Amino acid sequence: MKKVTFLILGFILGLSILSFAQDPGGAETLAANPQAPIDYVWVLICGFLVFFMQAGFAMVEAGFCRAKNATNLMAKNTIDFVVASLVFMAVGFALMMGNDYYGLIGTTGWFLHGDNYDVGRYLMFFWQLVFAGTAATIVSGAVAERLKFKAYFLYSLVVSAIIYPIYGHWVWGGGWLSKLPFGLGHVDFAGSGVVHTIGGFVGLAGALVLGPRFSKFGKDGKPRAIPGHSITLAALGTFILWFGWFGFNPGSTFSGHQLRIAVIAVNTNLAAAAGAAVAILLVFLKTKKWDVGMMLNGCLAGLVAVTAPCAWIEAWAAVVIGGVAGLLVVLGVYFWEARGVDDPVGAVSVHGLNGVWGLISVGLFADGTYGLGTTAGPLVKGLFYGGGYGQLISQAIGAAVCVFWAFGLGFIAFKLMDRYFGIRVAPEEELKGLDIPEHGTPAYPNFYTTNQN
Amino acid sequence: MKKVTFLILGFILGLSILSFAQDPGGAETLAANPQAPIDYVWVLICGFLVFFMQAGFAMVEAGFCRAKNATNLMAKNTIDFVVASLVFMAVGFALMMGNDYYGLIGTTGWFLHGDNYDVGRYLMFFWQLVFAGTAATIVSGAVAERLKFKAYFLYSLVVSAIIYPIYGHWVWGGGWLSKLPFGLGHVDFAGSGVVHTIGGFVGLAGALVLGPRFSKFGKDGKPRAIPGHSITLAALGTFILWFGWFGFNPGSTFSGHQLRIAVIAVNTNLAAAAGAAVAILLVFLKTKKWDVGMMLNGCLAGLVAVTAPCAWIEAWAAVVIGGVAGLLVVLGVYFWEARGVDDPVGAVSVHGLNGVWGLISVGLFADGTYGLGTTAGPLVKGLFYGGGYGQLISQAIGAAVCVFWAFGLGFIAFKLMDRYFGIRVAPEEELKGLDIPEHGTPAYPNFYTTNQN
Amino acid sequence: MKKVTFLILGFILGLSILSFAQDPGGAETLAANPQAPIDYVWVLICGFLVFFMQAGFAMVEAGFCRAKNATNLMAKNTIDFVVASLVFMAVGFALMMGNDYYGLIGTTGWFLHGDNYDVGRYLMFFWQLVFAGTAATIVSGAVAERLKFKAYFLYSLVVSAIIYPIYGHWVWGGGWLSKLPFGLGHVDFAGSGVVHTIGGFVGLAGALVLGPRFSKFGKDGKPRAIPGHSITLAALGTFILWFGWFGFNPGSTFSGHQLRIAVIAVNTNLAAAAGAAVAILLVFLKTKKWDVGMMLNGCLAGLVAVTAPCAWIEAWAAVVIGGVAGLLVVLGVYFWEARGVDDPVGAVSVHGLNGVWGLISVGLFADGTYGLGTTAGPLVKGLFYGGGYGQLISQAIGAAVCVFWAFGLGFIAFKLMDRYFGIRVAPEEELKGLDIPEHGTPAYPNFYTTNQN
Amino acid sequence: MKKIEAVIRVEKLEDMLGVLEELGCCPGMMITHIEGHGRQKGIVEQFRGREYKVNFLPKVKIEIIVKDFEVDKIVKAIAKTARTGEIGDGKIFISSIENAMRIRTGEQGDIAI
Amino acid sequence: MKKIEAVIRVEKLEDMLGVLEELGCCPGMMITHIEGHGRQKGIVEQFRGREYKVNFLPKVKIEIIVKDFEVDKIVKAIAKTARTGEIGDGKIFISSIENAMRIRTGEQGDIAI
Amino acid sequence: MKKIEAVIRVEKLEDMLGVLEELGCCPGMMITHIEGHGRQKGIVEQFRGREYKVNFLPKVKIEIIVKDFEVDKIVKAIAKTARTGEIGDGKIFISSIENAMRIRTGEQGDIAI
Ligand SMILES: Nc1ncnc2c1ncn2[C@@H]1O[C@H](COP(=O)(O)OP(=O)(O)O)[C@@H](O)[C@H]1O
Ligand SMILES: Nc1ncnc2c1ncn2[C@@H]1O[C@H](COP(=O)(O)OP(=O)(O)O)[C@@H](O)[C@H]1O
Ligand SMILES: Nc1ncnc2c1ncn2[C@@H]1O[C@H](COP(=O)(O)OP(=O)(O)O)[C@@H](O)[C@H]1O
Repeated sequence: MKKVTFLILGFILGLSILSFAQDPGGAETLAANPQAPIDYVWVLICGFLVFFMQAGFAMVEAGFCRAKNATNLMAKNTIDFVVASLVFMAVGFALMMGNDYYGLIGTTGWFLHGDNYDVGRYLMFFWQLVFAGTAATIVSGAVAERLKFKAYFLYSLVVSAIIYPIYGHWVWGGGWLSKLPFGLGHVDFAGSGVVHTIGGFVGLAGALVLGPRFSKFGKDGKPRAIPGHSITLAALGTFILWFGWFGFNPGSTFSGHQLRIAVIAVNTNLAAAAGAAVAILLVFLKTKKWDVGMMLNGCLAGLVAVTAPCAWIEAWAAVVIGGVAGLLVVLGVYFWEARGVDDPVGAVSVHGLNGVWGLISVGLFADGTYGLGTTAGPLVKGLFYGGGYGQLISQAIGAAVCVFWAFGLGFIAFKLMDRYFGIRVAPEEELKGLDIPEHGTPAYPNFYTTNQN
Repeated sequence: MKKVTFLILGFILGLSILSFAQDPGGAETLAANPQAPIDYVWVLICGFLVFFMQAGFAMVEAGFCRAKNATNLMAKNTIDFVVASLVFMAVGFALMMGNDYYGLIGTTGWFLHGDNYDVGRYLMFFWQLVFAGTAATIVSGAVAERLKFKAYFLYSLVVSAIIYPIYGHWVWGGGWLSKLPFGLGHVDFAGSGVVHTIGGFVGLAGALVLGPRFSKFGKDGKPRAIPGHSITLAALGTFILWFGWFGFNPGSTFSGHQLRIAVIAVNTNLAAAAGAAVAILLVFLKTKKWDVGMMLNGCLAGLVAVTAPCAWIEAWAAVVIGGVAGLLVVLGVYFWEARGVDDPVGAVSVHGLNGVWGLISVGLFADGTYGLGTTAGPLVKGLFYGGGYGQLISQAIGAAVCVFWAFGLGFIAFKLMDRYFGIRVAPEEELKGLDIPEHGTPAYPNFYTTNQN
Repeated sequence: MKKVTFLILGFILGLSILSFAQDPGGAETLAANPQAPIDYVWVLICGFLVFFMQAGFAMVEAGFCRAKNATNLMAKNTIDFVVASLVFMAVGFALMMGNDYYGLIGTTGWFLHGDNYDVGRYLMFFWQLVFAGTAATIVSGAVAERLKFKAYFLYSLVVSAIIYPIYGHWVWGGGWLSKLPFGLGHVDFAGSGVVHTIGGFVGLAGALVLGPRFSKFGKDGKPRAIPGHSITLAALGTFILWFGWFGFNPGSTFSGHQLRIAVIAVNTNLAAAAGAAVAILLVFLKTKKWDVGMMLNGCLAGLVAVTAPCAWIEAWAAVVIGGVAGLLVVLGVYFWEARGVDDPVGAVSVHGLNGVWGLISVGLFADGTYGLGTTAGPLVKGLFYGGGYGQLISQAIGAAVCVFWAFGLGFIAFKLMDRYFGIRVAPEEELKGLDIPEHGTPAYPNFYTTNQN
Repeated sequence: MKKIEAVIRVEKLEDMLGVLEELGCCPGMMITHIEGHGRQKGIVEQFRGREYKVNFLPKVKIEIIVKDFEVDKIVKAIAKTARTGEIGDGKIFISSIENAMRIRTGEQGDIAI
Repeated sequence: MKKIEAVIRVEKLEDMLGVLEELGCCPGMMITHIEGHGRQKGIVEQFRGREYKVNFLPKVKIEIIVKDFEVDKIVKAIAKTARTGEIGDGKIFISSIENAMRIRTGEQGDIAI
Repeated sequence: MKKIEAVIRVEKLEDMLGVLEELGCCPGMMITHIEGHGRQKGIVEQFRGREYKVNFLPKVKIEIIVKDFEVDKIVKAIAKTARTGEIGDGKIFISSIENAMRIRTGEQGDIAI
């Protein structure tokens, strides 16, 4: 009998958000589903938190880079969301969430026009937009301190108009990846892949096309540290991101009726903690110093990794997944540097590597207590819980596609721009810092700054 | 039939929040309206976000001013909310939301006493308070770097005891402006006028009475730039304000049952983006540099402008309104400077000008899909949607009254104080910065600061 | 009849959160109580705000300490929450909220395992965890600028595994203090005692064991000021804490159905304002300067004090309680310094003293309009409202126990560590600042820093 | 060649530049933000309710290397511009420089200035 | 007149001031926060897991212009106060100043110091 | 003993250190971040839409006290490393130092350097 009750609830709920196109006032939607308000309130507030992550990224990246590029980082971290907002409204949302065309792209809802002038559609748009903005802003860290603002401006267009929404459609818009015949198809609860792997690997492409910053590698080719200008800002940014992630993951139920949100919040937090703990301890073993920067990276790595599985695992698994993420981010940072890749804030390791790990982990740790936004339907089960290899395969395929798609298109985009107008600032501009040549505005004119390179 | 259903819902809802005075525990209110919790939760959380805007203003203003006045700005941005909290509780709330007296002022609820010890009244008080605090704090930017702390302290009293609540009563407390015989009377959904125009023009009055900062205008009378000490803080503050605005606008439904909140959130965001985009592009055309400071101003301008219309327009209109706001803020900044007015952070252009623009825009873009906190009642329709000139006229009248009221009383208040004890710090104090003479505390004692003027 | 209605509501509500162990998906819980979502949403979002307070503490402490220790403070303020998350999950939660054993400790729920894999339990865990994290992080301020990171790491273990959860059990876990035969037993609505008094007095123990910082007391033994390196960060942190407190206090209803949350929010805000106002005015009378640092302390003092009584008092009482807190924090700061105790950020006065004051104030100002998370049950009444001395006695006992427990165990913990490996850094490390010797990372490598001691 | 080394009030720096530019004969200068200690009393600051004395005041040090015959003119100009009559105006010190080189061109001696 | 130019450890600055004040004969001084490079090894710092060497150590430079006969006394005092015996204690350099002027009064020569 | 005082471009500092170390004969140095004003035009910056001219450019001042006979070699090395040929390369000034003392040991004269 209980089953029935909540099936009905789930059903009404389902309706409430999807049906009733063309209800701009919201009254009909409410009448049809008096339960809708709690869902709207939950989704919106979580969306606000996700938006706030923009501030977190800005602070982390600024903190991890030098004072002479702080203005430039603020400019980029703002413009990407500005561009994403406008472009995603114009075309991105339609491509991602419009009516499916052969599992490849969405095709309706351009400019939020016509039928889309509806409270339910606007709600979904808002949610998808803040996610698109997050994917876009991740890249700024990997290409920091040398990419022209103009190039970043254009890149923002490409990522929020094409790269993000199309892949997003494949996973969340009813596209082909979500229909893979293994397990329940490729699943990515809150976007380890859709958001973070995409951002991380587009970032890798950018870093490769740009090449390392001047003085990042010594004449001997050995990587050198280029300390950021404010650990305080980096830590503040990490706290803001951690805070925002509580909107990012639990909010991805897209419904306040899924009490599973409590489990998701706990898992999100535990993974962050485990990632931070492992990262700082690892570096301590190596250098005998308590490395704050790496701890912050580890914390974010844990959050990225748990983003895909957070709804389908229990607490202990979150700790394990986060711990592994902490390990991966440390190895990742050394790995890329050893290969001559210069990623000033560690975005590729934090978001790229751990995004992939997050997707895979679903196929391993999903415990079969929860399904696709419901406990009714089929449940997600991973290898360790007797779910066999099915889900794992779907996850692997999705992850591989994600990496290729993001890196491929990212590489093409940056290469093309480089061909046309050169995406890297002039050497002397890089030495002086981008703030004055690009923006005319030093970030800290009242302060005496030193060690400019 | 549907209509009926939501009419009833709307009705119950209406009750829930207004009726049942003297229910300090909230049990009766809940019993009478089991739907109330969602509204309380929504309003409170949005109110928390609005409160957080205080931090945003503090960071933006500090970032846009010099290091030698940072302590003073922190002091002012804190004290205004402190004073507002106490004064608004004592008299402001009664004047604004008490029983109407001939459409002029409210007359009941002093000190939240007697009947007002009620969950519904306290909820309304909290909401109105955070708005009053916002209006108060806007001014600190326009009078920055030269106004005595003592004068600011007293000004805070005046604005939160008289200027804000009385005008607020006229628009939101059932006063005469809300009853204008054109359109639906003067409407201001979330306070482009009540909060921002008021703040902006009181700020203008202050800036005029004070006169420009030393060295703001060269011997040739030409305006000179006085760069702020931290673009990072300015950007952080802008993100915090943008984040808080998601409480400010959607929360103004004062109900989670108005699913229109989804539309409001989207509009709010689009206007911010459009304002930022237009502002940075405009300045780029002029100086060939990507001006971050102006982009941040443009973003805030868009938010201010969309505050009044956000509930009555659709996405494309939000983009247009925000874009115009971006244009206005750039022109405004140059306009005031050209007239010898020194507004260190651009508060007059951002909040004053665009507050007016926001009010007017309602009369143009309101699309008739939503009314006064309900889809049932009469709907707000502007010129472009065949609503005729009625609404536009009401908006224009309200805007004019707002400007005169704010500027007039603001001017009188600052002039009087100046007469009695002089509101401007001594020249040498201004040169050294206000932090030490006024507060004894330099903001950054561990750092070597330069270009002190 | 009304009474009945809400009794039933209250009842269902009660169930919803506690019963139905082993419902990891949440569907059964929802079916049993369709009203649950609003409670889950409310509790989680408030919990997110409480988490965000971590950022606030980090910024306040960094701002009030010197640049040369900023990295160390970021490290400590992060690691304590990291450790708390893992340890509280492993043992703390079980000790605090597990099945009661003779009113002394909880005994079930280790590692959130077995029956605890349930949405209701996870929800409760999340809530209690963010509180544990707050208690833990308070201490970092009192021991700042001289405690080894390693010692802080271990201390975090102890506080979140033992000190906090056991005392927490006595008050919130059904332990003996909550069953005291006076009044309704010892009550502490949101944790003036459980969180702040604990944190403050463990901090005092740490400060005593460590001894004062080099140069805090002149050769004449007179206390000397050691200015913090950023008033801007200190103010930002205070705003963040104030913001987070709106989750801390109102969220402690653990239910969105308690419309009393509106009253709690208002009281919380008024106490903060009153505390700030009194503190800044007091110091002004003494030094004729507007002391921002003390105003920020006063604001936090008001928040701490109102934390225990916030749900049981009306607005005017909140103002009085906050005002007294402002007075206490000023006196406290001078008192401890006069006794040779060096508390760099004033944590002992803000959290310790005012935590006690908050507990006591319940016994004085509780007005009998609200009970223990319900208006049904027995109501909390203090001396001034004819409740007699009963409640006051319970509060006094609880406060005394809290102080002894926190100070005692804190002292033992720090002494033991000191015995084994010495908890204070070497003198030259302290002079140079902890950032480089402990972490290898200066917080602001691009800036020229001065007055290093 | 002589080095003119002047310690002045921070707020005088901007005027000083203007004056020296007009004077024409100032080939270049080095500005250093220093902390000075002299007759001028330190100021009292306060932090969280406790006052403390700061003995070092922010000052600006200007160094100009000039040809011998230009010294007087410049010193006079600096003194005139920097004077307020209050304690803390600062001082000017003259010392001799044996040689100078313009890195860009390698020129040495007076022409290098 | 001579200029005494001393490079010392940052943490010695406060004591130094006290000592010189007691000594009485210190008319004033200029303090500059510099970065020094000498025998003392640079320190190893790290950022996000990677270590790097910093070759410049923060030092404080004190400049005092005094009458010739006071030089020894002051140099001794400075040396005594600044010495720890560890590498990095710093150095003291003496050079001659040709003239001085007190801006406030226009006085020149020894009395200007 | 002579003091070599060189004003160079900020971005040249790191190379400079390397060169001098190789050269071996550099006993130590003092680095000061200064603001310079010379022939080089100031740069135009902007803030909130309004442009303004900055007349002071960040420069680095290097001071090295060396034995007389080492002066030339070091000056040459510095000039060579600092030169870009663009205006703003900076200058080198030589003055004489009368005595030096190594605080740690109390040694005086040339051996103290
Ligand atoms: N003998 C000195 N040696 C070095 N610097 C000095 C000397 N005397 C004064 N100064 C510098 O000049 C500044 C102003 O001198 P001060 O005695 O305060 O005022 P005044 O020069 O008007 O008497 C001091 O802060 C200090 O930096
Ligand atoms: N020849 C020099 N010229 C300029 N500065 C020097 C010279 N030798 C030493 N110094 C300064 O003195 C500081 C201390 O010298 P160092 O060699 O490190 O220790 P010590 O003086 O004990 O041998 C250096 O950091 C540098 O700033
Ligand atoms: N006569 C001088 N006295 C002091 N400093 C000088 C003098 N001439 C040049 N400088 C310093 O050298 C720097 C570079 O000189 P500048 O004239 O700009 O380029 P260049 O030396 O290539 O002609 C200036 O910024 C200034 O700090």
